[in-house]
Amino acid sequence: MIETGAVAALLALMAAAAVAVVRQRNLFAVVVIGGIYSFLMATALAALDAADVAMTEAAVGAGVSTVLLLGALHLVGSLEVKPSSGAALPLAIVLVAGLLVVYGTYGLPAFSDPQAPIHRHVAPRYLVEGPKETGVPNVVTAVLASYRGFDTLGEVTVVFTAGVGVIALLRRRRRPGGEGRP
Amino acid sequence: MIYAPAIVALVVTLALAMARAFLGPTLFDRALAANAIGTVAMLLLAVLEFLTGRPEYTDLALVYGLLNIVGTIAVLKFFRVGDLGQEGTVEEGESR
Amino acid sequence: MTLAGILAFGLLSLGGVFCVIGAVGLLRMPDFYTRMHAASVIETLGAGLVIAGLIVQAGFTLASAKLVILALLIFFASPTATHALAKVAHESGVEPVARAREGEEAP
Amino acid sequence: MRKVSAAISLFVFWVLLSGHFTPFLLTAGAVSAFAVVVFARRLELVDPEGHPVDFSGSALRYWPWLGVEIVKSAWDVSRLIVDPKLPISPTLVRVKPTQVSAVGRVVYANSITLTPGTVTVVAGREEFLVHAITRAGAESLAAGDMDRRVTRFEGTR
Repeated sequence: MIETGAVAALLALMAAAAVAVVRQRNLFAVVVIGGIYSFLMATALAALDAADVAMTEAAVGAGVSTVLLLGALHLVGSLEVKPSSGAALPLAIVLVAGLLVVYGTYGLPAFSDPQAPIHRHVAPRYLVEGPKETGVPNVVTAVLASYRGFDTLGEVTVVFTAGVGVIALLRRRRRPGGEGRP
Repeated sequence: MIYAPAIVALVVTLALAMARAFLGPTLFDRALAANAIGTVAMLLLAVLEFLTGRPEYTDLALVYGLLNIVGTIAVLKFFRVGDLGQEGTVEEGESR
Repeated sequence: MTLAGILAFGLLSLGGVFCVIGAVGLLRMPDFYTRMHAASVIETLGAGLVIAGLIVQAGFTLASAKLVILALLIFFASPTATHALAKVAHESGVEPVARAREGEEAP
Repeated sequence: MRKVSAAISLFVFWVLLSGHFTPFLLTAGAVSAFAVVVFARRLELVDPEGHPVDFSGSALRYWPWLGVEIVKSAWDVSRLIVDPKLPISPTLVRVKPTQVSAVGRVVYANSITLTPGTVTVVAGREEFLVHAITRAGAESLAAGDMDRRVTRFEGTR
């Protein structure tokens, strides 16, 4: 019960943070509040038993994207200009998209339903045979690094390339700016 | 329920610190509030993990702690180097 | 409830109380520098008591060892972050209300 | 020696985080710890500042005193916060550190910041600029008890 209450409170605080991000004109403040939002999101995910997603959200949402957004701010300046058109059309699009997503969740199996398709296909095999076949105690690690090793290697290559690309983009403007270090 | 008062208190702390993050007025007030929120989120996470009976997942809280520092230092370093138009050199005899 | 349970309950609740006090200070204090002192109440006594309570609850296990590492991380890293904040704020010209006299309301 | 102790600390940390004791995983941990030390050596990170193992003995004597100080001053600051009149008297004060080494000064500056009620704003080589929330806090810091203890901490390795 208390756990459900804590998750509900975290979701309410996240909604407040989202409103604050929309109303805030200073982009520095937006980045800081965005980091807060990610921390709250990660805590809520951990409370919902998704430890690996929580770790990713904390690392990517609060860590990497904060740094990347700050790098982007370096290029574009830190004050948001007033939008040239009204907010009605974007609001309508966001509302429709959100409602579609909510409608989509009705097609999902109930939360932690043991008869859900995802729990009846390969998952039991990973859970039962995984520790024996790979020697890795953590099932998620066993699946990612062993059963889907090549898949993960490809993913890591893509992420690494993206990271190098972003660094190259954000580094570039530094040099003509002055006697900047290489 | 030995965890209930602590969880309620930590959620209230989160809400109050978020009020400071929204009010500002300077960027530093927001960064300070964000830092406090990171610490409190970490504590809340640790307590929630004990509540749900998985105390060995405290590593997650460690990751939060590290990222909290990285985020704060990144914001400050950027503020110093980027906006003020100075390179982040360390003067002799100064702290970093 | 066992004796350890009561002790853990007391430490956790007391830690929560100090966290709330720190957050109230974060809202009440008049300027950035004084707010920093309020935040450090959260990061020292609040965090310390909550982690101590969890350690009592966990007993002598691997989880306690991780909690000790967590506490060490907080105690080493939080002054660094606070000092960085104070230094950059000072350099960018955030003025402290250091001239408030005793008994007089700070602006 | 410092590298060996760094590798052992890293390995212990790894084991604590993993919590599994099969031979394969222990070997993997040992290899990772060794590799990290090798890379850190190439990056010149294993130095007296990065891994100050020489101070372990004096740290054990200094930390309990610091812990008591933290609790006392955190209690004082909490009383200030809940007081309806908010009786604060923020003060900027300059203190002169008497430590010789950079590590000693860092320990002193961090101790000041870690104690609620006082924050090191500028940590220079000759003097620190400290913001204290009450004038009494600034005066007790200027009395120099903490400074003497950190200097003793630094001297007795």
